Amino acid sequence: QDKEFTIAVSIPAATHGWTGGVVYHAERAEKEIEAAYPNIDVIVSTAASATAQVSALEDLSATNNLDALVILPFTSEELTGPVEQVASNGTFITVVDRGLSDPSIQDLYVAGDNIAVGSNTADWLVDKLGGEGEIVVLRGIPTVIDDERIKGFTEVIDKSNIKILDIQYANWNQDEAFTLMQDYLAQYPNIDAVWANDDDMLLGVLEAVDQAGRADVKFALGGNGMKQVIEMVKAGDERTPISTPYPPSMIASAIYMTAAQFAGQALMRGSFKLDAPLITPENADQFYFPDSPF
Amino acid sequence: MSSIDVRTAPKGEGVSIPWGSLAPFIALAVIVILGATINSNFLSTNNLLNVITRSAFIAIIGVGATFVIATGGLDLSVGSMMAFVTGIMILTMNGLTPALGNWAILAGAGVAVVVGALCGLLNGLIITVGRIEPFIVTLGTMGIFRAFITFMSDGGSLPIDRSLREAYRPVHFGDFVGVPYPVLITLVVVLIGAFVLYRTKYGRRVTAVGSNADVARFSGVHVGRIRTMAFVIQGICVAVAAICYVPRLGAATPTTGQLWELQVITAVVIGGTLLRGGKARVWGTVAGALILEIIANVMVLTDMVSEYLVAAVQGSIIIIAMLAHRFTSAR
Amino acid sequence: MSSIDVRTAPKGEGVSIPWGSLAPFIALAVIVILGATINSNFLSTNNLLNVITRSAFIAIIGVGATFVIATGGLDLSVGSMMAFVTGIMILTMNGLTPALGNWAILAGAGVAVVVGALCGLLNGLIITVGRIEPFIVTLGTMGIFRAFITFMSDGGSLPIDRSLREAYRPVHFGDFVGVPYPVLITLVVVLIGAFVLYRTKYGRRVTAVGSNADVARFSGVHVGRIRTMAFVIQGICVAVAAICYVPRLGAATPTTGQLWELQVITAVVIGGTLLRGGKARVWGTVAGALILEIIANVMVLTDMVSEYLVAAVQGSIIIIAMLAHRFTSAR
Amino acid sequence: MDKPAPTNAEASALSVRGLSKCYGLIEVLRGVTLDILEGEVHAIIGENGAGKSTLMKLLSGHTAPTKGQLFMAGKGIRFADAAQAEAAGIVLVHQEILLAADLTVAQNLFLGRELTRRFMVDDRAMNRRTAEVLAQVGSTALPTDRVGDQPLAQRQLFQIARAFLDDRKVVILDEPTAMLANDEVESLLQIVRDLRDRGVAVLYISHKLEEVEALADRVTVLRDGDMIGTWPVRDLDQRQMAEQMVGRKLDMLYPPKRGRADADPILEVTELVVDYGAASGSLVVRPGEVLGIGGMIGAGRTEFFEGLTGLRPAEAHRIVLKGRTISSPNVKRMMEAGLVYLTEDRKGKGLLLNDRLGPNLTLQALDAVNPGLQLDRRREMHALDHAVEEYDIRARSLGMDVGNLSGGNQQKLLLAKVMMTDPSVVVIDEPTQGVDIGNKSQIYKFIDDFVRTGKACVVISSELPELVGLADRVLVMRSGRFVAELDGTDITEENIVYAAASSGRTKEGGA
Ligand SMILES: Nc1ncnc2c1ncn2[C@@H]1O[C@H](COP(=O)(O)OP(=O)(O)OP(=O)(O)O)[C@@H](O)[C@H]1O
Ligand SMILES: Nc1ncnc2c1ncn2[C@@H]1O[C@H](COP(=O)(O)OP(=O)(O)OP(=O)(O)O)[C@@H](O)[C@H]1O
Ligand SMILES: [Mg+2]
Ligand SMILES: [Mg+2]
Repeated sequence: QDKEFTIAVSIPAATHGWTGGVVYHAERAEKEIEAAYPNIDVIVSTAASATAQVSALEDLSATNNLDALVILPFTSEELTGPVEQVASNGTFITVVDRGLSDPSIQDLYVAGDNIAVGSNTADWLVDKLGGEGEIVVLRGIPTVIDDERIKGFTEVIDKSNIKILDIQYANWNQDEAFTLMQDYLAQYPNIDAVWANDDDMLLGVLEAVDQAGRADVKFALGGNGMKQVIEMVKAGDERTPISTPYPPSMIASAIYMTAAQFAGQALMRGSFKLDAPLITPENADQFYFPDSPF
Repeated sequence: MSSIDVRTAPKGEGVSIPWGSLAPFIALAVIVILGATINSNFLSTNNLLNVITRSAFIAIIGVGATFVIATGGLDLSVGSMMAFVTGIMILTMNGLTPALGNWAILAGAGVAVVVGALCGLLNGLIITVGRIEPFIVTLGTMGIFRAFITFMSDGGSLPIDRSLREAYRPVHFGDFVGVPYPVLITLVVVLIGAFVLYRTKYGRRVTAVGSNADVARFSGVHVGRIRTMAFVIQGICVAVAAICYVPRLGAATPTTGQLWELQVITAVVIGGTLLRGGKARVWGTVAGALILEIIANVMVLTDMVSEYLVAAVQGSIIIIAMLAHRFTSAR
Repeated sequence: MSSIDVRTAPKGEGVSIPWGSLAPFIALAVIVILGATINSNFLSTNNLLNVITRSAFIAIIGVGATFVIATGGLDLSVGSMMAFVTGIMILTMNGLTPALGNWAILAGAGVAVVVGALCGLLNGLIITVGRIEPFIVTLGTMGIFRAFITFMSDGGSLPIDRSLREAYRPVHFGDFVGVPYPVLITLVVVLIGAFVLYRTKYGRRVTAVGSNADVARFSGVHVGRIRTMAFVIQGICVAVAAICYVPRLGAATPTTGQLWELQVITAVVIGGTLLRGGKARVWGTVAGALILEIIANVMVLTDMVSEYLVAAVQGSIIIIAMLAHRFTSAR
Repeated sequence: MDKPAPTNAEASALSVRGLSKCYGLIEVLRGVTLDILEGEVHAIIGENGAGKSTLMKLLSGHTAPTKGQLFMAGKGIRFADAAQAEAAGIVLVHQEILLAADLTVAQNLFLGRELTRRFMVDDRAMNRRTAEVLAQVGSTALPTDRVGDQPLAQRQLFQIARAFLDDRKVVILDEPTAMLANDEVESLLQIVRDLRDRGVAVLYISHKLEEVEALADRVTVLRDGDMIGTWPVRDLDQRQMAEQMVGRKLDMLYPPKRGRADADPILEVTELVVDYGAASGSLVVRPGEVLGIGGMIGAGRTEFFEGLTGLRPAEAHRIVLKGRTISSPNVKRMMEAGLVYLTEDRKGKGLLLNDRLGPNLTLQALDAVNPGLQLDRRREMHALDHAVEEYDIRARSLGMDVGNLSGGNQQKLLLAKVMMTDPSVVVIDEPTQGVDIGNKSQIYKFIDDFVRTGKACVVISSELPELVGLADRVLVMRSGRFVAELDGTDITEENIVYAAASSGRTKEGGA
């Protein structure tokens, strides 16, 4: 095994909790793999926007002989062409989370299911509220991920008698979620439940609800399986009894699976879709990583 | 220069009403009235208290920004600096809790003020000693502070020790005879700021430097020192805002304080301080901060605009407010 | 002012080397050399072409920004404007494809230029007619344009018709005797920009207005018109950048062009244009854009710093570059 | 002498009927009626704040009149802005320097009417033409020099050159010689005479009455916004002009000299090098004397003394001030030791034009006026009242912006400001630029009183009579070096000019 292999990992920069988790897991995987296989070099590169990610791809492929690329694309359309470009040099392509517009480019696909994150939460909520009530929703930043979660959620809710009072952006930001929730509470005298489509925002929401001392808010749910929220689930919190996993560690899994190609192990191809089962007090332990920043 | 004076200052004899400096308060009143008409919940005590408390951060940082802008400077790093200071403060508190118990909060606050002042000093020294545009320097330090907080929090969140939360919570959520503490703290900061700006020699020199740095220099004013000091004051204000902010969410994250710099500068300019320096309106800054926060609040309370267009409406309102401002004060 | 001038211009006899205006190019050379030492791949043709092609966008928008800044203005809306123009252009192209086929690209490009010019006109008119700080106005329109693109793309993404992709691709990925088209377009834009700034009456007046608006007014220069025109030029440059940009990513999203305004202003200032106006360095702006892009490139190529700290290193390098700049040109 | 010249609206280049101007409620010009004839030099004189500059701004479209009408060639006209007036052939050379500092001389001169060739600005032609007019007005600058790098006096010449660039019908010069030294004044006067001979009407404002006497055909006197009258110049001598201006009899212009001072020096400067050698020299100043500094523009006088007071990079072998040795000059340190410098650039470096009188007055002496950290409003008001009285500063209201004061009153405020620091040695650069004759004698008297208390004053002046009339001793500077010291009866205009201009030892061709 004298041959050297280079695996490039292109991910979004740590701009909020979840992407922070992605960076964390990617860097950890890099260290572990490089320690385990001295002949494999992993290069992790973050980008703050789709444009920057395309630039990073160009840089990585122009200056390295890439054997594999693991990419968590910012958006589908914008990254499809550039990834295709990389693939045309014979590079093994692993796509994580967001699919490309043209799935034939990828060799391996590891993804969470954003629609399921929305719809599973909605199903649970419809069930618990008995099919009626009034709820408010906080969404992230205008991207496809956010779109899909909201879509999955609203499609289910629309089939019930539950009324969505309001949906506004809070930019996946705790602080803005806090502010937005304060305003929701001021405007709507009765709110049965809140859904923030990300646990980072949920923390802000909880703070606002606590401050207002509003007992009408029976459920406040998030998503993504953030450490602090899973702790609440484990502790059997009444208001936040569940979460949905969308583990940033999927990047690490993808890197391991890709590295396996070069470590002489079984060839892995195809799609691996992570489910978004509800995290409940019973199964919470398996989603809990105390060392992770997320 | 002189031609502008001619147009903007046709002062009469005796006491004329300073429309120019009243404008932000008039704008504030108009927006409050509009808010009340659009949504009846707007004037509820609860909502008003929320909004005023929320505007505390921008107002406090804005007081510092008023100093910086009055000297002709600009600080784009305040948002990141605030996150950075918050991070350091939380690390300190968490580290000291075992030894000091609740006193760790005080220690942390002290450290925050020192770190804030040092961050401001860094900005100020690079700008004055290196003679580089404040825009570029603080854009650079903005990236630096932001990177540090991301690093400290590992890209995730940096929560404050659970045991401190209860003791610290009142600093944000508590009140004194009905007035929330952040509002009281803002008041104190603004009063001190106004005193320093309008009643001390330093304040006099601040506006002199911003008005014409050469004249100030020829009058024996240490221009560099005054400018640097303004950045230090800005840093201290950021630290005070951070101290009020931590108990609100109990954590620092890489998104803490993001884009606050733009809000702060907007508040200061809406308040009547000139971006090119030489004029400082501390109370106007407070009005500006309130205006921004109320606009955002009313946007959420009314259900009229698509969530996609909220930013457009906010942007328009700010421009319209400034236009109204201009045309009323140009009378 | 003059005290600084005296210090920076102790001219000797005969032809002195204009260190001040060479500084950005020297900085560029230093950074290229550093890049080459850090990573041997840096100097590969492929990588260099990529980097240069990429810097085209900031450079093209930067040419417009040089005009605006030289008149003493500032445009924070360029990033959002670029997204907005991209959105309109894609909608137009997609709409016209059934009727026009590949000619829809040309039609879309034409519409983009018109829309860009109108966006610039809007900024310029509000600023000059309303006499409001450019900072505030363009901050407002930044929100407005951003909201529009979010609205147009329904918060998701707005891709260009697949059938146009192939025909349009070369505008970004093609080359002419080895020189990528975006680089050629940049060259054309910069040449036109330099010609207008340095060789026409209008350009002369641009710097005059930025240097002293009153003097310009007394000399019969229509200050408002010159300023507004600068914003229109900025808008057109944004449109040209958008035309080159669309084939690169094939879609407009609400995050397209985010924070480009800061990069553009940084490039302009690094290039030697004064933020207070009165001086314009178009070629310097190009050097500035290259410097920024190369720093980012080198950061990707080297694996030395933690991903969290990339922003800090970039910020530091920019500040250090400006400092070096200052101290070499202060000799 | 009491019969105003007959007015003749037909032959006049520009006529004014009942012109008034109000700023807010204050009328600064009341019903001025005037005819300016083709081919005459028409002087306008009046005290500081009489409204001369305001009148000129009305004539040249810089501001609009509140009441009244302008006529050119018998037709009523109205200018929307200065550019329109220029298009009609009326150009104003401002009292203040109005040039874009970042542009070159040629770019400034041609701003707004650039020459073009095939859509391109024709820099070659503009530079050539600029070089011609610069030579004409006696400026040594190059067309490609950046204006911001040039000394004030040069900038004044550029402004004048700008007015002479094209053919004009009416040229208005508002105190063009306030900053100029003899040679330049001479060439300027010659140009004005040439213009007159070509049929141009010249309006000439000056506080230097000997210039008025030597140059003007007719003279109009303004007092406090009212027009007093117009006379042929031969009907009035300088004294009568001055009396018409102030409306009362005048005292002696210069106080009697104090004689030679022998006391130990109050200030001793040894081998001061400013700006890495641009100006250098040694000097001593004795208590009780007025030391005059002569030289042509650009001789480096301003530079030397700015260096001495720490306003420019400078190094000295030794500076001893009142027995205290000062190693490296620094504004604050010098000020505390008792040496202050009053700038010639009143607008750029002297006063905050957008601020009120009080803050301007106390800016330099903040520490003295306010012993604590806090501002002492009462003492500030007190100081202002005192200064207004002592320096006879005429402000319409104490709350007005300094930028709206007339030029002469600004100068007096600046003097008051510098004196607030209670200096022992004061360096005054061009002490009376823009100051009317009545105020001039006040300032001279003030300087005299000041040095008689055992303090000393250094006066840098380009106005030779001022040096001769005021100084006990004169140092002459040329190319950044002191080249002559004159004493007692040797202080004559001729000797100063000779020392300032001659490059060798021969004394032929004296001015
Ligand atoms: N923009 C303004 N606003 C208010 N008052 C003004 C303004 N401009 C001038 N004045 C006042 O008008 C009066 C006349 O000023 P003006 O400048 O015409 O005097 P002047 O005769 O030129 O004096 P000087 O010889 O000192 O230059 C002064 O009292 C001045 O304070
Ligand atoms: N092109 C230039 N660039 C930089 N500095 C210049 C230039 N031209 C002149 N100077 C500076 O100005 C100085 C002379 O101006 P200064 O004001 O000191 O002379 P002055 O004797 O006071 O004359 P005045 O006050 O009558 O103008 C020169 O010694 C020089 O240093
Ligand atoms: Mg005047
Ligand atoms: Mg001088």
